[in-house]
Amino acid sequence: MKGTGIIKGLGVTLKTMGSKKSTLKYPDVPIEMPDRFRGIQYLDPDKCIVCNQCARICPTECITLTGKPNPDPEKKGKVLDTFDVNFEICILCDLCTEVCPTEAIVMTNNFELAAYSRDDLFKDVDWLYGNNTNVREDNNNIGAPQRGGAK
Amino acid sequence: MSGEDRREESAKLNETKGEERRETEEEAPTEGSAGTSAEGAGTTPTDAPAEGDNREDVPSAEADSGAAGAGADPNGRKPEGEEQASAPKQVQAAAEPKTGPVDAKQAAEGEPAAPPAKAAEEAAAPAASSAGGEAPVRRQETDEEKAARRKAALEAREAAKAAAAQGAARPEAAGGAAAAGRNPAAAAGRAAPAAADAPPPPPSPNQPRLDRAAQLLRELVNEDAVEEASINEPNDHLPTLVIKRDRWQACAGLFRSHPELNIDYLRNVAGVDHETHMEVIYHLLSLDSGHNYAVKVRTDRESPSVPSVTPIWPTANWNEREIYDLLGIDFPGHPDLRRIMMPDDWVGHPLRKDYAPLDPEV
Amino acid sequence: MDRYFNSPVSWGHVGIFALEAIAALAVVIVFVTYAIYFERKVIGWMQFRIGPNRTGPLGLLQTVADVAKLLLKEDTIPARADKALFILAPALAFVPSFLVLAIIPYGLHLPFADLNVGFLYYIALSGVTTIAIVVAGWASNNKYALLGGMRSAAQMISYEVPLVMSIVGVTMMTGSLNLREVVLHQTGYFWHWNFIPQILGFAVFVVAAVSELNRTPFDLPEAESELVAGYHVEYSGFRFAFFMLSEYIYMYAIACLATILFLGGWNPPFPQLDFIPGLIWFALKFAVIVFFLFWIRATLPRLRVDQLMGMAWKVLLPLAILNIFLTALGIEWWG
Amino acid sequence: MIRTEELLLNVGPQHPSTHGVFRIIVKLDGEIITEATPVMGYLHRGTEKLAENLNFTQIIPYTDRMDYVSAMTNNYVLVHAVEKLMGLEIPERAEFLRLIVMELQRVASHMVWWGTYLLDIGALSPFLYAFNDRERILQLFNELCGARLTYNYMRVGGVKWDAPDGWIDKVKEFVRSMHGKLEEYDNLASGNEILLSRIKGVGAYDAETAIAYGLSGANLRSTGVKWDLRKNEPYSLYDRFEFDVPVGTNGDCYDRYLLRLEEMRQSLRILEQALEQFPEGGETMGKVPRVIRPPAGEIYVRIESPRGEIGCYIVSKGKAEPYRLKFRRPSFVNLQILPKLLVGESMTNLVTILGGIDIVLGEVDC
Repeated sequence: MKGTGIIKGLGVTLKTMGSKKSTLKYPDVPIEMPDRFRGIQYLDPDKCIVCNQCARICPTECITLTGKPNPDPEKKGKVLDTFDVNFEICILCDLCTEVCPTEAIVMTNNFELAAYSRDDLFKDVDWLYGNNTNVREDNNNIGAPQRGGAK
Repeated sequence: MSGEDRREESAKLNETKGEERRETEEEAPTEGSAGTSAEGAGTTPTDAPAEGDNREDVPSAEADSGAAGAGADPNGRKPEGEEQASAPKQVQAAAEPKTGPVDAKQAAEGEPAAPPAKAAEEAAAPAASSAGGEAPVRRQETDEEKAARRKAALEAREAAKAAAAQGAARPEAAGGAAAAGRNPAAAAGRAAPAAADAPPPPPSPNQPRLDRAAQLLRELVNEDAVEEASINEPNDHLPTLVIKRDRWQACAGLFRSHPELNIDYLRNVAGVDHETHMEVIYHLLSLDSGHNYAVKVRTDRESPSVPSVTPIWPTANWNEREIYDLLGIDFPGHPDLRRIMMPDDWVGHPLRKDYAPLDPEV
Repeated sequence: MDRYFNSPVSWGHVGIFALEAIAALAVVIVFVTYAIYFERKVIGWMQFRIGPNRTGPLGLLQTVADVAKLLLKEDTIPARADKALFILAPALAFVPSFLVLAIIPYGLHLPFADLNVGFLYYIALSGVTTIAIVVAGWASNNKYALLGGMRSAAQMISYEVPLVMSIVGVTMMTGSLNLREVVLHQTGYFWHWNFIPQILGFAVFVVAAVSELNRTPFDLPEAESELVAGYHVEYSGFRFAFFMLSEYIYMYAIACLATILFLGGWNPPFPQLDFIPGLIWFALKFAVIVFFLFWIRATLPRLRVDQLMGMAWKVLLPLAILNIFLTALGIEWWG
Repeated sequence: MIRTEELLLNVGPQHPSTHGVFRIIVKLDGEIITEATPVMGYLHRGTEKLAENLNFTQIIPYTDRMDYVSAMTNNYVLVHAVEKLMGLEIPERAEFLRLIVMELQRVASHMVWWGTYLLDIGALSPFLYAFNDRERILQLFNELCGARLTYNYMRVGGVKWDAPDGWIDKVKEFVRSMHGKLEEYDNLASGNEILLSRIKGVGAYDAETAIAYGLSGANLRSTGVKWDLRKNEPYSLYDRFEFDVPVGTNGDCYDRYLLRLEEMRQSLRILEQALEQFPEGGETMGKVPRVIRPPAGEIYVRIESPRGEIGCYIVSKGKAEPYRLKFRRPSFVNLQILPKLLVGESMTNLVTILGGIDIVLGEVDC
C-alpha cells in the first residue's frame, strides 16, 4: 500500500530518538586512538644514526636532516645535527618509521597539529623530541634493513 | 650544512647501501628459483616447464595455496585452466542479454582443447632433461643483468652528480642527464629478455588466439596491419598486438564488428612516451567470451597522432582527451578533443618525459 | 478585550495594545528561538547525535548566539543585484508573517483580533510572502536564486488552492470562518474535534501546509542539494535572518491553525479534564504538530518539481473537493 | 512580446551535490537541461606523473588519495600489479587480510554512497545512519593500520600489519550486527514512496549503451550484464568464496540503488566465509627483494573496486620507479555517460543521476 514505506521510515527515526548517541565529547574528552595510530612523529636524536633512510623514503620529501661527526672521538659514525619535518606536506604515511633501523623516529598517538601560521608547522628536532607522550609501542619497521629484505 | 653536502652524503650512503642491497638481491632470486625448480622437478612434469618459461616471475602462484593451486591448474600459473573453465560459464552468463554468442562459445570451447595437450607434451621433454640445468643458466642471466644494471646505475649517478654540480639545475640539463641515465638502463632492460629467450619457451595457451587475431587482421584489413604480435606472459598471457598506425582505424572496426573477435568493451586506453616514440595502448575485452587483447599503436614523437576510436567505442572519448592533454597525442576523428585535466591555457604536456613546466613555481 | 474595542481611543488604550503586541511578539520570538533549538535537538536525536549542546546550559543559548552572530555579520549586497528589491524582499517576507499572528486565539478569552474572516485573512497575507520570495530570487541576480524563486512561486500558488479547499469542510460544519467559533464548535470529547469527521480534509491540510511552509519534503525552493540555497543564496547576515524568522513564524502560525481548525483548539480531549487550563491543552497540541514537522524533516526525501505540482493538482485538489462533497452529504444526512 | 532565452548554469565546482570539485555547465530551458558539459581537473594532482619519480612503496600512499572512499582497493590494485609483474608469492594470511579489508571497504564505500545519495535526494538522516555504521569499519581499520582514511596498508609482497589480537572477532561481531543494520536502512529509506518516485525510471540506459561507454561496477550490472571481476576474472582469493552477483533489469537509478545495497549483503557473505577460513598463523609479508624492482615489461591488472573496474597499467623498464603508471579509474570512465543521460532531464534529476553513477572526484581527476 502507498504510504507504508513512509510510515516504516518514520518508525525508524522515532526509534532512533531513544537510542544511544554516538557523539563524542571530543575537545572535552580526548580521543583514545589505538596503539597503531599514525600521529605526529617522536624523534629520539640519540638513537638516530643519520642513515637518511627516512628522508629518502618520504614520498613528499618533507624530512630534511643533517648529521655531524660524533663529538666523542672514540666512537665512529655521525650524530644528528638538525632534523626538520614540514608538517604542511607530511602525510603521516608511516613510511619513515617503517624504514628506520634504530626506531629513532616513531609515531605517537598525538594528532593535533592545527596552528595559526604555516611557519608553526615546520617542526625541528627539539620539538619532535619533546613530543614524547603516547609514543607508539609496536612500530613494526618491516622496511628497515636488518629485518627487512629476504627475511 | 647545505643541501649540496647532504646530497653528496646521501650519494655516498647510497653507494654503501647499494652494495649491501645488491648482495641481498642476488641471493633472493637465486634462492627462489632454485627452490621452485627443484619443486618442479619433484612434482608432476607439467609443473616444471610452466615455471621454466616464466623467468621473469620466479616464485609462481601455486605455492601460496598448495592444494588449491596444484589441483585446479596443472600449469602452475592460473590463466589456462582457470580461464577455460570459466569462459563457457561467462558465455552462458552473458548470453541472456546478448544475441548471437553461439560462435563465440564455440570458439571458446573448441579452441582451448588443443593447447593444453600440446603444452603438456612439449613441456614434458625439457622438464625431464633439463630440470637440473635450469637453475645455473638462470643465475648466469641474472648476473649479466646485474652487471648491466650496475653499470647503468653508476652512469646515472654520475650524470645526476654532474647535473647537481651545475648548481641550479636547468631543465634541459636535468632532462638530458636523466635521459642519459635512462637510456643505458633501458638498453639493459631490453638486452636481458633477449638473452633470456635463448631456449624457446613452450607456446602460451593464448598463442592460437593471438595468431588467429593477427591472421584476421592481416587478411581482412591489410597484410601490413600487424607489426608485431606477442604474448605478455606475466599479464595472464595477454595477447598483445602492435598495429600499424594507418591501419588502426580499420583494425579497430574489425575488432569491434568481427563475430569471432567481438570486442565490445574497451577497458583502458593508456599513452606512453617511450622517448623514441609514443605509444597508445588499448586494452580490449569481449564480454561474451571473456577474451582480452592489448593493442599498441606507435607514433612518432614530433607530431604524434593516432586515429581516434571514439566512434567505435565511446569509452575512448575522455581517455583520448586525457592522453591528448597529458601527452600531446593528436586523435584525428575525435569529436571534441580538448584538454580535460589541465587548464585550457596550459603550456606543454606534463606526462611527456621531457616536460619542463613553464613556471617552475607551480 | 471587547471592551477595549468598544470604548473610545485614548493614550492608555494605545499603550495597552502596544504592550499586548510586544508581549505577543516576545512569545513568538521565544518560540522561534526554541523551535530552532528543538528542531536541531530532535533531528539530532533521530540521527544518533545530541544536537546543540555547547552554548549555555544544554546548548539552550545556541540560537541566541546564532542570531547575535547573524546580526554582527557584514551586510553584503551583490554588486549586480537590484539593490532596492534586494533590501525590500526580507522585509516583505517577514511583515506579513507577523501580521497573520493577530488572528490566532489561544484560548476563549485570549484572542487578539476576532475577525469573522479569520482564515481568509491568513491566506491573503501569507500569499504576500510568496511575492517576497520571488522578489528575493529575482533581485539577487543569481541563477540559483532565480530558479528557487520561480519554484517557490509555482509551488506556493499551487498549494494555496488545496489548503483553502481543505478547510471548506470545517467551515461548512461550523458555519463560520471565525477561528474562535470553529474552536467553540468542537467542544466536548475528542471525537468531536474536526479531525475525525474531516479526516480527509485534515490530511490534505497537513500536506498542503507543509508545502506552504517550504519544509521537507517540499523544500524545493531552497533545495540544498540542487539549488544550493535557493532564493536566499545571496542573503547573509540579518537579511537572511529575516527569511529564517518568517519561515519559523509561519510554522508557528500553521501549527496554531491546525490546532484550532482540526484538533479542538484549547478544548481538553475529555470535558472531565477541564481543570487543566486551556492554554496548556493548546500548547500540547501545538507541540505535537511542531514535532511532527521536525519528524518528517528528519525522515523524508524531497519531491521533484513536476511531482510536486502533479500532487497539488491531481491528488490534493480532487481530494479536497471530494471532502467538500462528503461533508455536504454528511450535513444533509446527519445534520 | 515575451523573450525567452536559455539559461547557462554552472553547477559546481563548489556545489553540494557534485561530490567534490566537479563542474557541469548546463544549458537550461526552464528547468529542463538541453545540454550538459562536464568540466573536471580541479582535483588533478598528477599522480601518474608523480609516480614516475617515486618507487613503488612510495606510490602506495598516493593511491590512498585517488579514490579516498575506497583506499584499500586502490592499494591492492597497485601492489597486485607489481606482484604480478615480479611474480611474487603472497602468504595466505596476508592475502586473507587483504581480502577482508577490501570487502569491509566495499561495505564502507557503499555506505558512503547510500548516505550521500539520499542526502542528494533530500533525506537528511540516512547520511548519519550510514556514517554511524561506517565509523565502526573505520575504527576497525584504525586498529589494524593506524589510519581511518588513507590506510597505506598493503605492501608489495604482503601487508604492513598483521591483525591485532581480537581484531578478527571484532570484525565478526561487526558483520553479524551489520545484517540488522541493512534491514534498518531498508526500512528507513528503500521503501519510501517519495524516494521510489524520485529514482525509478530515472537515468535509464540499456546494456548496449553501458558496454559501449565502458561502464563497470553497479552501473554496468544494473542493465543486466552479469560482469563482476571477482567472479569473471578472479583475483586474490575470491574464487574460494560463494557469493552472488546481483544484476538489475532496467538500468535506472533504482536498480543501481538496490544493487549497491545487495552488494553490501554479498560482501558480508564473503566476509563471513573469509573470517571462518582465516588461517591461524603465518607470515604477513612474503619474500620480497630489498628494493622492489620489477623486471622490464608491462602489465595491466584490474580488480573490482566498489565503483567498478579499477585498473593499473605499469610499464617497467627494470627500475625501482615505474616508467609509466596509469590508473584506469572507474569513476572517470563511468562519468562519461553523464552528458548523454542528462539531456532532457530536469535540474532535480541531474542530482539524482550524478549521484547514481557514484563518482569520487579524487579518482576522476586523479
